[in-house]
Amino acid sequence: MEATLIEVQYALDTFYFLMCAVLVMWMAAGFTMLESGLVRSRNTVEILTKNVALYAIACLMYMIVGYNLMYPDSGNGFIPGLSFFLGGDNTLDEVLASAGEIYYSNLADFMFQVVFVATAMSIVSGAVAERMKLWAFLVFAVFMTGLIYPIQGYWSWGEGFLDGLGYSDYAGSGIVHMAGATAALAGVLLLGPRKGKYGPNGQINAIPGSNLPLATLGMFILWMGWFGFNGGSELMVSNVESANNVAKVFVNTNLSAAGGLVTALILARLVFGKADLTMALNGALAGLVAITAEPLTPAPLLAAVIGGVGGAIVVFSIVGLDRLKIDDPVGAISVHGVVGIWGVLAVLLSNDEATLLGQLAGLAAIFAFVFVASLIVWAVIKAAMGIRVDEEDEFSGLDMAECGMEAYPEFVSTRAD
Amino acid sequence: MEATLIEVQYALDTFYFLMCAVLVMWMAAGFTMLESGLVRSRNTVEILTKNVALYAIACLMYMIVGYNLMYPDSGNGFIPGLSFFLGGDNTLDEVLASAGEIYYSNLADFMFQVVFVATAMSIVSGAVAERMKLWAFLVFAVFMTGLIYPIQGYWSWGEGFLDGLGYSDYAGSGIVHMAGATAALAGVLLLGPRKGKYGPNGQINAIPGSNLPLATLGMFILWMGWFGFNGGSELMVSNVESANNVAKVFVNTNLSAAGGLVTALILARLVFGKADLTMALNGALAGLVAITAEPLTPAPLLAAVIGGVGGAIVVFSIVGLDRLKIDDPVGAISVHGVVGIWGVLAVLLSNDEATLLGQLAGLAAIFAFVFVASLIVWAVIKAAMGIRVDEEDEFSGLDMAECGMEAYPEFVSTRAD
Amino acid sequence: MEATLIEVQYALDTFYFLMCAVLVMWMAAGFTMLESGLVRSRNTVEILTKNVALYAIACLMYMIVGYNLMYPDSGNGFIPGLSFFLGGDNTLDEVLASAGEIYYSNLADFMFQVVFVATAMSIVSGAVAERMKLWAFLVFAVFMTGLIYPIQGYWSWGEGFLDGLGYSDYAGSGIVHMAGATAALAGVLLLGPRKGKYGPNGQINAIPGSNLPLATLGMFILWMGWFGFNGGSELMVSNVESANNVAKVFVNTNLSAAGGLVTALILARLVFGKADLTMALNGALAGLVAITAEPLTPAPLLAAVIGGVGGAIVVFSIVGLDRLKIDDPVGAISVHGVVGIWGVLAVLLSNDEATLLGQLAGLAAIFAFVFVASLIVWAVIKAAMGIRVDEEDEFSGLDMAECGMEAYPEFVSTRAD
Amino acid sequence: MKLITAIIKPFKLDEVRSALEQAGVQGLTITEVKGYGRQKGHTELYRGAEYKIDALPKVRLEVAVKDEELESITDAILASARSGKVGDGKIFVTSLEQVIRIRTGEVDEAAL
Amino acid sequence: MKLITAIIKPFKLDEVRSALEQAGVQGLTITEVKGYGRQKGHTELYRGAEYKIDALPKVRLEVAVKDEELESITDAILASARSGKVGDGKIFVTSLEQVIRIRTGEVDEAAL
Amino acid sequence: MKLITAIIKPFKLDEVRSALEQAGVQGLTITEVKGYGRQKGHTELYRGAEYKIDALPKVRLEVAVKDEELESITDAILASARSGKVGDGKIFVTSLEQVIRIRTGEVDEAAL
Ligand SMILES: Nc1ncnc2c1ncn2[C@@H]1O[C@H](COP(=O)(O)OP(=O)(O)O)[C@@H](O)[C@H]1O
Ligand SMILES: Nc1ncnc2c1ncn2[C@@H]1O[C@H](COP(=O)(O)OP(=O)(O)O)[C@@H](O)[C@H]1O
Ligand SMILES: Nc1ncnc2c1ncn2[C@@H]1O[C@H](COP(=O)(O)OP(=O)(O)O)[C@@H](O)[C@H]1O
Repeated sequence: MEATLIEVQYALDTFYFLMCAVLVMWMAAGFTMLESGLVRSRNTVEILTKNVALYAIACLMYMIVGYNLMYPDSGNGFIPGLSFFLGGDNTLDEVLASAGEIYYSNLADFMFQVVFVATAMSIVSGAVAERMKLWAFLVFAVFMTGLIYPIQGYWSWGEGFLDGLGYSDYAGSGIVHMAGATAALAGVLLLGPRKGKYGPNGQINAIPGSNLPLATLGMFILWMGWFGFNGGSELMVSNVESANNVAKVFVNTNLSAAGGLVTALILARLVFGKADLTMALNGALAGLVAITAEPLTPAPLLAAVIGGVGGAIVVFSIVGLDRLKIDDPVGAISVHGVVGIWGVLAVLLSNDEATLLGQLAGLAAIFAFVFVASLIVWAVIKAAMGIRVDEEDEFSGLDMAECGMEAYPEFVSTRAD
Repeated sequence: MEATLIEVQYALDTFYFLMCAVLVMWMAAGFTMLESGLVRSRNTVEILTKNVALYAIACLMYMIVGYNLMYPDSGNGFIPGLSFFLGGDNTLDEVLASAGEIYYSNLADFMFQVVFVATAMSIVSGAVAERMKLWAFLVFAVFMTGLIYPIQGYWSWGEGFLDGLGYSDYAGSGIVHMAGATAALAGVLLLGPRKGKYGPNGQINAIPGSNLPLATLGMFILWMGWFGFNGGSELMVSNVESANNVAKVFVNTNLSAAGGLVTALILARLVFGKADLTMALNGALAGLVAITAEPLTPAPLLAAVIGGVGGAIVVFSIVGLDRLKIDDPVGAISVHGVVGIWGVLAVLLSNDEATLLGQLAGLAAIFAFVFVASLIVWAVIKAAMGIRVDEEDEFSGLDMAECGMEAYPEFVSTRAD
Repeated sequence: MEATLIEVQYALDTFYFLMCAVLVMWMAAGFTMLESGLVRSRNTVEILTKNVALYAIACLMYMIVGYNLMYPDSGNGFIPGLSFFLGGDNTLDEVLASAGEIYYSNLADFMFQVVFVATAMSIVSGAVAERMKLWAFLVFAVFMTGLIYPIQGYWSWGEGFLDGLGYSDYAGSGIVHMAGATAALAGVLLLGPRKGKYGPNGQINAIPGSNLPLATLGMFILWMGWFGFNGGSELMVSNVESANNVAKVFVNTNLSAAGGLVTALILARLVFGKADLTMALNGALAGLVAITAEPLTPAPLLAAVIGGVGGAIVVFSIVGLDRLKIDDPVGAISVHGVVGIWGVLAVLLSNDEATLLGQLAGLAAIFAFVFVASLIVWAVIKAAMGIRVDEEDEFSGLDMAECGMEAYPEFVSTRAD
Repeated sequence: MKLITAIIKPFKLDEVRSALEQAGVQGLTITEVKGYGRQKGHTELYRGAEYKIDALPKVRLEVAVKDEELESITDAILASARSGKVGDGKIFVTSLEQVIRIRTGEVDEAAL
Repeated sequence: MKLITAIIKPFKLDEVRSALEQAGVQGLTITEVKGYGRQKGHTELYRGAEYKIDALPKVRLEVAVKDEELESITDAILASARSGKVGDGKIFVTSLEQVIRIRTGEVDEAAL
Repeated sequence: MKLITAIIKPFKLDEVRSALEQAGVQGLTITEVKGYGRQKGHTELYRGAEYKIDALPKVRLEVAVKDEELESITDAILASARSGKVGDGKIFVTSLEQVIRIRTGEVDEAAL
């Protein structure tokens, strides 16, 4: 009977893991809707294609090599050992003999991890929207999801050197979000801004998103999926302590997003004079990113504050990056990168085990590696096939050029800009 | 080992609670999509902003004070004791010592409850759409989610006087839905109808919704989320009886919605001559509201009938409110208010423990309090900052006036109405 | 205490079933979004109406008679016994006495099964889009969900003769998907192609879908829901073996979809010269259908390959059906029918217990019965009330003719085609 | 015959249509257009960046009329389309050489 | 030169275009418009409330032609745009003083 | 007075507008149209089936001008709208008999 109880625990934790994985998988739809709502209609099919394809590529590449790189059998802390494909699952005997060490299915773990990779990659697609070649992006996705993300993930979560340095990042403000934003930044720097975004005399021109209900839906999907993202990162639910922890993570995740949204909305109202919906959406996402590095230890009120700070940061960061002529159509670098850094540092507010040094080491190592590795990959792709569509295609839209179809063929008007 | 078993039960119930909470949270997206599909495109950004902000405000206010008001440590049955912020969670020892009394995480309970508040508030936003000032609405949201909703909620679910009177309302046809609709009604009465909705000679002009696929998506999201709304209200799943109950609640919720949809669709076809999709959507929601007060005791067939009656009511109620010049762009008062009353009364059809008196007492108390309290708050806001946008802004759309952007900047045509 | 443990297992399996049911229910929204994105805007309200109504009808009919037909108390293997409405649930005593035989709630089983019926029916609605009369379709839905689907379902899953012949179809590539596609095919053959789809000299004219973000959202919803569809079909999660199995099913389902998407995208690029988003979406769905008959036994890599083959098949099938002038606006017959056959045969690649003969017998029996029965029902409906809208309504759109409203009244332009 | 082309504010369309009907006009064609003129657009901020909405939505009306009706009809438009605020629009009159009703082949005044 | 402006039913556009091509027309410009006329709209119910759809979708064609081609081209339009039902539309002809091809600066008939 | 109707490529609109402003034009009306002409559309595949996108998006500009300004303004359009590639569009000039400013009732040149 004790064996049966262990089995039930194993089953509950596995099931919990799978439900969380479904929620995180759903975030792929969230990014897709968010991004397709924030770009112009003439580039919508392309960004849809990019998003569905990157999710699929992430799943395949992580199965082929990424997962094994991130959680390797061997490795020196910096460079993981290489192996391919997924192994078998735990046998009943192994589970019973493990004295609680083995408490969920390996494949459930893979399922949960694989949707994280896709998340990191989704971040990139928004930042390079409306001007990057589709296939160049997809080639980058192969390297990002198969190599770059897993290697730096190994450092923290695969018992690599950052884990040793005490870098603390519960669900990946740095490992997932800042990593994705860093790869995006490298791409954007090589790619340049969209035509017409920055005027000759330093003007910053607005390029309004074409479908704000879709963008809002995307935000809600992401918020919903984030319960799986953070909640699943507790990795266990089957006893009182872990169940309480998961509940706390849910509550804090929710409140941090709420704090971020309200702060960004009010701030935008004060600074810009109007209630900027897109800033509110980014504020909520900023709240989610901010709490991701430590959704467990803060009191709920502190969680709301951490999110609120994230929401404030994102408003200024979006405006600031524009000043630097770093063109990021959906604000991905601000939301996931700049706020991701804040999230990693905010761990220090409530988690006594984290150290400033550890957090800074983590940020530095992840940023440096992902930035350099991405830059190299982007540069090689640029040399080999080009990363930017030609001017005319950018003007008439990537949809026709890359996909041969329009997103809304019946009701998109010609635009003069 | 017995302790472990208790822990597993606690974990299962907590996890179940959290999954249901995620589903209810998702309803916020459902309301958002439903409402943004049923308003004109020129008011779409504003309603999106309202919806995302009210959800965030509801979460913050309920954390700050609402939850404690609704489930207070003290109180006289009418007025709950006041306290702030959330307490700690159950310790393992408490759980083990409680002999099954404590069987889920407090924070999971908060998480589940907080999404209910947001639901109640979402109902309001649809009814006042297309003419109310954004910030006036958000100020009301603060009071509704922090005070009005929690106080009346305390009466029934926090062991207040309605609980004592035997008022029976499983998941809140009255406590959540009618309460929300009542606050909406008070607002609509002060606000007046949209310009052009009612003609000088008593004509009732149609103002078609701008995006029916979004409205339909919203309905599906709400239907999906309702499984959490009703299913989670059993509060337990970890033994045979409660598991069976949850399953029954799922089945009945689903069938009631189906009954409502089919009835409203056929009725609209008979009365109006065409298959009115928006009535079918409202019919499904009516079915969901109708079964919410008692999704457990009816046989499945009866559940379908209860929903069907709800679907019929909603068609007549929408037409009837229009005759009374009560302008409710999305039908929220009919769906949640009028059908909410039906739902509370329908408890009597299958639940022997409910009494007509108890049900009427509940309806009267909730309606009276929420109506008066809301009217006061709306009136104060009206006096202080105004609740209605000026004529020109209403004509050209709230989106530009309040948010400075358009929902579909590239393809909305000028409209002559 | 042993009893308590049995109760917890029962509760966990029931809860798992219900969560999977919610995911499958969500697929109804997925089909709705997919189809409404792939038709022209003038037929969008009608397809929305069809989809919401068919889901409701499926739920009601399956409750009234379908479930009892599919899992009858009596029957000769071909014709099930007839009975109505749902029975009671398992008592605690029955559960405890069953020695593990009874391990989940009957109503949870109904809930899970009922959403499958709706899936089968959803497949039909896409194929007959843009020209079939709304009410004729809904009448067909009554027969399909109340009789045709349950009877053939009984053969395999209700311990009928196909079960005896060793037909192996884990979650219903044949029983659900091919069955739905077969009913669709019968309808399409009687209905004929849309006006203007095929030119006089054999041209095949493209009729672009009006809203590709919605179609993409639909695909993501379906992908998400499919975890419930396949994952729930294990029917149990509460021990190590079944938990591992569910995890494997999740992983394989995900990878097969990924394989299908990438293959279809690359193939479309090679064959058509552009990255056809709609083919990528169909490819993902093809991957999902392909793995549905056996998501458990393949290794993950094989699952990706099975999906990839599905993705390749769907591209050629869509083009091929067009050559045969079988007009299927959303590709439902290809995705669910042609790839459904592949899925049933692909079982042989990894499941040693399946036999070619058994698989072929299943395909033949299901196809023959569903095709003939559907053809008869369609023909009777055609004779009684007509199945096709008249030319003028088809030209000006079914929305006005059937529903009296437009999907996007403010921004749909007149189209000259 | 004359072709009257009027640019008006969208929200005046219903009034203008009634006025035209009363003036005996049996048919007209409208187009959604954007206008630049003395009425200036407005500047908004989107994510902190400025954008000018300077082309304002207008409705363009085309009415073919008999010569003798010209004045009464332009008067009807003037009276009904005027709000008195800048941006009310213009009326343009050009000469129409020929009108044909497609359905019947009738020409000129009979075709109006 | 003449400017032919034709209002036709949208679903006739393809036919009219072919007819014009056959008649030697090398270029034309189309606009989506709404028309009021003898062909009446219809009334629908939305959530129980009435709304009239009275402006019907039409397509407006502009073709600049040489004087001598005028008749053959209006004939081509007449033949191809006619369905015989009310609402088929009108053809308006005005005089064109000058045409310039922007690309080359060619003027008048050379610019057509 | 003259009515200049120009069909131009959409992406040239901003340039043309500036040029017109510089040439002293105070108002203009634009319409989104589609054009057929020497510039051919392109054929795409959608789900393996062909579709021709042959009507190309263009912008139609209407400017009413004084007779003496005609040339300077058409020149301004010519200079600013030209990309040199096929499809740059046309300028059509017709005679304008009357102009009325709705707001004030001013007529003709005063109304421009
Ligand atoms: N010269 C012109 N040519 C063509 N259209 C014009 C001209 N001037 C004005 N319009 C149209 O008339 C509209 C109103 O003109 P505007 O100058 O803003 O106000 P008002 O007519 O009250 O002086 C403009 O938006 C434009 O569409
Ligand atoms: N006097 C007019 N001026 C401008 N457009 C007109 C006029 N009369 C009719 N039209 C246009 O022609 C279309 C068809 O006219 P209608 O009277 O309905 O039918 P028919 O041309 O067959 O008599 C109308 O919808 C409108 O767009
Ligand atoms: N005869 C015509 N009548 C009306 N519009 C025309 C005519 N010819 C050309 N156009 C318009 O001018 C646009 C450009 O013409 P096109 O022949 O493609 O190039 P170009 O003007 O450079 O020779 C067309 O798309 C169409 O809108």
